[in-house]
Amino acid sequence: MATFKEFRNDVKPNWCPGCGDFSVQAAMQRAAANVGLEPENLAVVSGIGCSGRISGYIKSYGFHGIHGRSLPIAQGVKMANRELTVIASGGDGDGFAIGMGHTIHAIRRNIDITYIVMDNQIYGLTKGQTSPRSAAGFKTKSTPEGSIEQAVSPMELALSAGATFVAQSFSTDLKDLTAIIEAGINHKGFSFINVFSPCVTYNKINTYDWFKQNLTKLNTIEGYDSSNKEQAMQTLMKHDSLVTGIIYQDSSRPSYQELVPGYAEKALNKSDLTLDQAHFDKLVAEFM
Amino acid sequence: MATFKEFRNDVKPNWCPGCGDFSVQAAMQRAAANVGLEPENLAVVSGIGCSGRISGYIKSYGFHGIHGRSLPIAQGVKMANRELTVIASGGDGDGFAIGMGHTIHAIRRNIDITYIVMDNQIYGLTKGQTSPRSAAGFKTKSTPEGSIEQAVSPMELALSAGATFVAQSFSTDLKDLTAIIEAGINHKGFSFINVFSPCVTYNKINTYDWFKQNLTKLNTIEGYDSSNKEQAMQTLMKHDSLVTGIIYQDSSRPSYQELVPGYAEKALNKSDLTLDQAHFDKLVAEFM
Amino acid sequence: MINQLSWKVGGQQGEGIESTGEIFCIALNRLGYYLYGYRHFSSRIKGGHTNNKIRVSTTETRAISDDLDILVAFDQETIDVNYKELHEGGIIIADAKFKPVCPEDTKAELYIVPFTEIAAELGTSLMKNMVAIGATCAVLGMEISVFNDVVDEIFGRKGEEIVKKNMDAITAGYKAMEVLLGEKLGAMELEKADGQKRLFMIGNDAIALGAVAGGCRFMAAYPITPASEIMEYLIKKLPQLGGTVIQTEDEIAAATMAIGANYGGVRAITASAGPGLSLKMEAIGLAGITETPIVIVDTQRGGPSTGLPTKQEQSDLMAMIYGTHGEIPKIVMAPSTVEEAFYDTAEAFNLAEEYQCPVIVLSDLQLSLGKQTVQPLDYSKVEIRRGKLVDFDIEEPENKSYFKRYEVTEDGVSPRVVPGMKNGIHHVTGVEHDETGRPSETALNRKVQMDKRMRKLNNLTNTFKTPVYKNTPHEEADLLILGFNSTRGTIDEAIGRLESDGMKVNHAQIRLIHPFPADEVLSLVQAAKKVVVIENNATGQLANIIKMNVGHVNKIKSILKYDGNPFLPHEIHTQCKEMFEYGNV
Amino acid sequence: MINQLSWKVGGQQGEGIESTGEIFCIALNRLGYYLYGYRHFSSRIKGGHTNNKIRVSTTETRAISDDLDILVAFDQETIDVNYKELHEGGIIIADAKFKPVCPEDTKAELYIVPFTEIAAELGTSLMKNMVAIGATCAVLGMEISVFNDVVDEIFGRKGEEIVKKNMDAITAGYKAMEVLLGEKLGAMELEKADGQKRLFMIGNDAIALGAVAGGCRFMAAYPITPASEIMEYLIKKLPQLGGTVIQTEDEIAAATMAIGANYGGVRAITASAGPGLSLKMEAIGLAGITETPIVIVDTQRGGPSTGLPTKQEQSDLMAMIYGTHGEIPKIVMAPSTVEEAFYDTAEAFNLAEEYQCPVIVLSDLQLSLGKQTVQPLDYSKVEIRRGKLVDFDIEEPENKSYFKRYEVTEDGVSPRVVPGMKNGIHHVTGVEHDETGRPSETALNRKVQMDKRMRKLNNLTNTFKTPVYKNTPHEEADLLILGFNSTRGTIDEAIGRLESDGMKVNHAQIRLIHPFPADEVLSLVQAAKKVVVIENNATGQLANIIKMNVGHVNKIKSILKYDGNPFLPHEIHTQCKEMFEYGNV
Ligand SMILES: Cc1ncc(C[n+]2csc(CCOP(=O)(O)OP(=O)(O)O)c2C)c(N)n1
Ligand SMILES: Cc1ncc(C[n+]2csc(CCOP(=O)(O)OP(=O)(O)O)c2C)c(N)n1
Ligand code: SF4
Ligand code: SF4
Ligand SMILES: [Mg+2]
Ligand SMILES: [Mg+2]
Repeated sequence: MATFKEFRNDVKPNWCPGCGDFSVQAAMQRAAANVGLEPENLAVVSGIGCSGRISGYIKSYGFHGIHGRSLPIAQGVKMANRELTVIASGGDGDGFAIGMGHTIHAIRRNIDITYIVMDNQIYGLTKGQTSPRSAAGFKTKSTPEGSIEQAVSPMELALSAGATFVAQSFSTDLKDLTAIIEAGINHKGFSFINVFSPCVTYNKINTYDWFKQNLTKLNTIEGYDSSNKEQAMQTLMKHDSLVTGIIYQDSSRPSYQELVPGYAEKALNKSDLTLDQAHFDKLVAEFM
Repeated sequence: MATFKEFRNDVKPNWCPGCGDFSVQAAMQRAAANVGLEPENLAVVSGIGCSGRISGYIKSYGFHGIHGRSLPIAQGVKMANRELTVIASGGDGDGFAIGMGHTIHAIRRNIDITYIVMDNQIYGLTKGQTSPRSAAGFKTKSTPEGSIEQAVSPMELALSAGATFVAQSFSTDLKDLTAIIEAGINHKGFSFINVFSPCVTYNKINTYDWFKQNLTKLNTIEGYDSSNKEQAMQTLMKHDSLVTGIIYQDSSRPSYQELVPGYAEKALNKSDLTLDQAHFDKLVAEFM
Repeated sequence: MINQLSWKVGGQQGEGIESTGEIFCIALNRLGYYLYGYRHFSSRIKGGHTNNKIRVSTTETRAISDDLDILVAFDQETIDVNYKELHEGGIIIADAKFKPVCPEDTKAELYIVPFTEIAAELGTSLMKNMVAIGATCAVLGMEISVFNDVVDEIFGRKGEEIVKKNMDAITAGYKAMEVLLGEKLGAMELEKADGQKRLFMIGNDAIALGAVAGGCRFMAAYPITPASEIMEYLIKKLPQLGGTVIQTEDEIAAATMAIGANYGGVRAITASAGPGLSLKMEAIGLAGITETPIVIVDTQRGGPSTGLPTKQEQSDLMAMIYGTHGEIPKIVMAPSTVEEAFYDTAEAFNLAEEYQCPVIVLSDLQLSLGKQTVQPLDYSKVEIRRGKLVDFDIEEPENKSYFKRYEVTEDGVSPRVVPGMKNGIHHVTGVEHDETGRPSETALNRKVQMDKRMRKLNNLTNTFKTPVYKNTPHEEADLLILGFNSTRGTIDEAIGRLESDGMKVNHAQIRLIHPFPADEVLSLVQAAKKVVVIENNATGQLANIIKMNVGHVNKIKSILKYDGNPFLPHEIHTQCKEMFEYGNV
Repeated sequence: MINQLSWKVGGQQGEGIESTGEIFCIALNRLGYYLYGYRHFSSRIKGGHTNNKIRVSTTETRAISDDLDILVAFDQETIDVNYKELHEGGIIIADAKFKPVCPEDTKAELYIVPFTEIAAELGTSLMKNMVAIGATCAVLGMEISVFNDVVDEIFGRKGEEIVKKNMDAITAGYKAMEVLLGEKLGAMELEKADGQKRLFMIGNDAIALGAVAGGCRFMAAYPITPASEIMEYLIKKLPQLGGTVIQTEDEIAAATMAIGANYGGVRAITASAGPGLSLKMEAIGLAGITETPIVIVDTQRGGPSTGLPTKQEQSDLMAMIYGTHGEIPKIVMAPSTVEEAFYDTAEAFNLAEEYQCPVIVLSDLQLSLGKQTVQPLDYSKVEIRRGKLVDFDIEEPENKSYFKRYEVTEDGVSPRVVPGMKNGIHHVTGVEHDETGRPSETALNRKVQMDKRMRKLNNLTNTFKTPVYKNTPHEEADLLILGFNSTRGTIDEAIGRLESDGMKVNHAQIRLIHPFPADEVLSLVQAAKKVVVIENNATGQLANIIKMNVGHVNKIKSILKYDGNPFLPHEIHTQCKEMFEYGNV
């Protein structure tokens, strides 16, 4: 069994010192080790953004795709080989602006992959424009007088889209974050984890301190039951989604792969590419 | 003031006899007249699908765009001329599959237009494939053994996305539907109206009868308060979103146009295209 | 006795026009006739004129006929729209129900048969199309028993009673027409066919079957006319092989999911038409730079934008070659027959893996939807070649470094491992990268990797099986006709007539569009006095590609058609002749 | 005294390298020097080597210099990466802090100045770039007072104290260097410049300003390198004119929203780079068939896919011409200077409205981001022409029918009304349609509408102001060099050297890429013995366009560079010469 160090490669991340994404990377490496993965059985697919670089910083198979499309790529990888553990990841712009449609559909499709968003409420790589997670009033390069749109709540949207695993965490809470990623990987179905991961360069509002002051841990809320969807939704609304922990999990719903008619029980990429002549003849006969 | 007949043109819709979209068209025409519009001050923008043809069947300015993009086009039209009434419309595939990202973002942007979806739980124009609104288990051309994905709930998603006006109706309820469209047009901000509009050709499950049996009118629910978001969400969850009426309305939030810094108070398309030489000189001086 | 026949059935969409043609064709195909169908239909579900024109012949024909022998009309519009195609001696068989009238200048004779009434009497008016088939049989002097099996297969599930009723309807149609025809019974008797078993299918069937035969086990796609049949076929068949199809939320998801699956080691496909392909452009570039195999089908239809979604066009050529930003190695194939559509699609998967790049299989609406007789498909001709896919154990790399997935090699192709393989770990990115896939911006690396990728296809025009289909009997030709995709049969037929007129005509159909087989085409161009390129588009896209590659800018002329309909043989024939007569080739 | 100088400052990204260059440049620009800057940077926020290379000259130059006179180094990497560019007699000024060492083969002399220490002593180490500017001044023998105004403008807001400290830092840098230089003080003294007021800006500034001047009042866009500055400028300026910018959820929304706004009657723009353009392809087709004006900027960068997002390339040419499915009228312009970027963008809005079609303004990274001295922009040269936009009362149409928005006219352009106008109601659709915009599939209508659309541009190559920028002094040239976008200045400079070598060289820069000015280019090609096309791409895209349009396939050669960097004058010079010497042009 691999240790978390075996998920390290020799690349020095090009993130700014202090960027929240460092901890997300560390948590992913730890979680991968903790759930007993070997590096070659993990595929990390990422989008474009500062955050998107993460697939190059973890020793595993890594696919750094195009902006907003980490989820369809990741789903394709999983369908090709259900034996792999597949993690999709990227930024809030990647997942909630250009990739919003895919995010909602990946959630409802419920293929057994884990999606980790590094949510810094800003576009980092393009140097500080507003993101769908930027709060109304937030001043950025593209909203010099403050954003006039409302921020989306990924957690509420995910619940509404029929998610079976929805969690939120904060990048400095390495232990919590690691545990949540483990739970996400172990979840049978689509697991969606939004991580507050501060951008120290362009976001001077939603800082580490800001989060420390504003986040509520779900395990401090008495009687919180993560299998109760209505409670989950109410709690999100009440706390303006500023909670961390597993917000909702439905362990009963089968994952997509389990439902696909005729789907190979082993990795599809190992199946035979040829047909019996008889099988071919049967197919052809339908056209006679 | 124009009567609803003045919103008729001489084109015979090419919908199948009995298609739910006929009533949606009639309701739009009536609502337009009831709110006191003149045909030239209404622009109907539509997507691609059987439903998408609607912009050609109403006597008003009409823009039949590309699949899934009615909302961005409509928002552009409104920004060009805030004096116009703009209605975007299309099918459930158009708005919730390929157009999902735009739908969520149009909702949160809150530009003052009305979006009417003709939701028949199927792809009509391409001859009966599953749509994001098809229920799990629903057999279609593309899911011969039944869909294995969960249907999305547009209403829940809209609430989660921060909608200020969310309503649902049924295409045979011409009076109700007309009233809701009127309310939507009168709402200051983005109004989202999902209309159950049966496809008599390809959807043999969600028929007129099925809806009659399964829909609950919100005005029959005692104490329902459409300004209460939490109650709205709970009611949707409880009724599996099968309710009609105005689900939620927030009349207090200003629309996008009201918030845009410096935005022309009259139609932007009437503003002068030239600059004072002095203005130009000032702009240029910044580069010296 | 005649050796070919052109038959058309028309009516309102949703009335069963398609199935009328279908039953008629299946039966004749089994007798050994060659059939070639063309469907006229609109982008709506019910209503609007539709028709199905079928060429029946004792020899292979792959062209819509210029004119018409028999028109079966279920409504007046069918007569009004189509009567001009009928020649002297032609026959219109119309349903009495709509009180048919023929325009004054109709050359054909009108026979009025109470299709609906007869059918209703026998049980249900739905069987009116059976009555029409019976009536057709009377004109052909064909025994109605030829329909026994087909009717049995189609209606068997519903019980013997229904089978019988349908056969009764055919009989009744025959009888009614027999009376009307009098001595003209069997006026259009067809020569006996060879009785060979051939297939009857559309190009999309062949593409889908080719995918199955080519080892494709996953598809991600979004519905669109005229590509949906490919998806619908694979939805039915892939589960038998452990595979599946995902109908995605849009075409961008379809393309990127297919890229993910191919990266994952499964042969995966996506298919769409123009609008979908425009949306896939960014994904195609990603496949190009990450050297991920992917097979993408584009069934061209009338453009631009939504355009003419149910009409024939060949106007995506340039967009398929050039339509992603930046520069990637890419293969664009254009089968020109249904058989080629089968073999080419299967081969596309080999090329995609061998060259580790996107392969676009270009089709057009007439090839994709024209139902026709097809020669037996030989599965033994289908190979599976996976190129440099690593299927052996990999040694542990030194210093635990990454696998050189993008190793610089002479042929530009690098060893490819898929996730899950021990010691094969590497990085994949759409950013320029070094040999292990790590992002790199240095000028040196950039040039090396770009050159590596681009040289992969240097030799393809030489190794590709048949980059150009040639029918070039003349060493020195008066005229060389060039085309691609479905125009092949029509050009063939036109050439027959031009040769009868005394012209020496060579014919080449470009099957490998990109990289372009310039040398081969150049020598054909040089061996002809005049050159004309036949295309269903408005700007002469193939002609432009040829000019760019082989020069002879002034020698190369175009015959274009972009009104939504396929070429007819006489159009090519006359236009070529005119060019010669007025010396303006 | 020298009349030009090449100066470079380098260090880690996020360290203020850009602002060092900026302050230096603004001051020199105000003295009347011509500046031409090139930024080397990576796709990351902090860290990684970056540098700013600036050419200073008393005469207009628009090319990066081959070599370097002064290198200011904030870290060792800057020396290691750049020292080879320095010639004998060059100077390196390095911060003492990192203990700079020069490689053995360094030709320049190293001067070590404690930038950081001096700055820290004066208050904050952030001012180290000011110290470096001061040190540079010493080499140039330039009075530091030339920085007074600039420093005042930049730091004025922060109070006099800060202004003073920064000036002190410059002074201290000057002093420290003065000591080190000894008698070499002012070794690189620049000739006095003309003192003319010119602009100092990047191409993206000019594009954005051109949009404002051209009447643009709305933009919908999504951030991307190297296009974002256009959006960011308009975000600041449009509100002054009642207009606004919407940052959309993606590029598809950006393009379609801009289409909506243009349809609504506002001049609207969208801008992006390769990946965004690939996503906009479907929208471009929609604008084409609906005849909606729209201006789209593509600031080309290294492709394919994410490629080299901060590097120079010119590889989107083909995709911009051909990258939507089907066929539409479309205009592609390629300004080759910052001034042209301004005028062309303004003009693009006129063309978009006059021809009612998409207009793509092609730029490239070097043109878009290279900061440089620009001749005064003359607003009086900017026209507003709205083509057939109906601005008068429309009579009530007969039978209350629809307005003929797509009326078939001789020039192919139809009257255009915008929503809100009485009696102008019509339908707009991406489906083929009749004169009132109603969907129509008939063959006749299709052809008529397609021809109408396509003929709109028939005459454009004749009416377009300067389709080809020409510097063609020779009636018969030994060599014709062709290029587009930012290569103009570099080609100019190379030609100067070729002419000195005794060659007769003509130069043409294609400004109207599509429709292609074939006649004009043909005559240039014919008037040259040899022809070479210079492009920053790997496949010779412009060369292919030229071949397709004017033939001469074998005469037209390419010089290509696709390693992420712009051409340097000596590269073009030597490669052209080599071609001649080895006779392989
Ligand atoms: C299609 C496309 N559009 C735009 C871009 C430019 N771009 C790169 S990253 C990015 C957004 C970055 O924001 P986010 O996803 O939040 O990631 P972060 O950098 O904050 O981690 C954008 C717009 C691109 N690469 N591709
Ligand atoms: C980009 C693109 N992809 C696919 C299509 C094909 N297409 C046309 S309509 C449609 C979906 C129709 O379903 P829906 O939106 O629910 O409308 P309905 O016909 O049911 O009213 C599709 C997939 C298209 N026109 N454009
Ligand atoms: S810009 Fe922000 S998100 Fe990007 S690396 Fe720096 S701190 Fe992280
Ligand atoms: S197919 Fe369905 S949605 Fe389309 S027109 Fe017919 S009934 Fe209506
Ligand atoms: Mg972000
Ligand atoms: Mg639908």
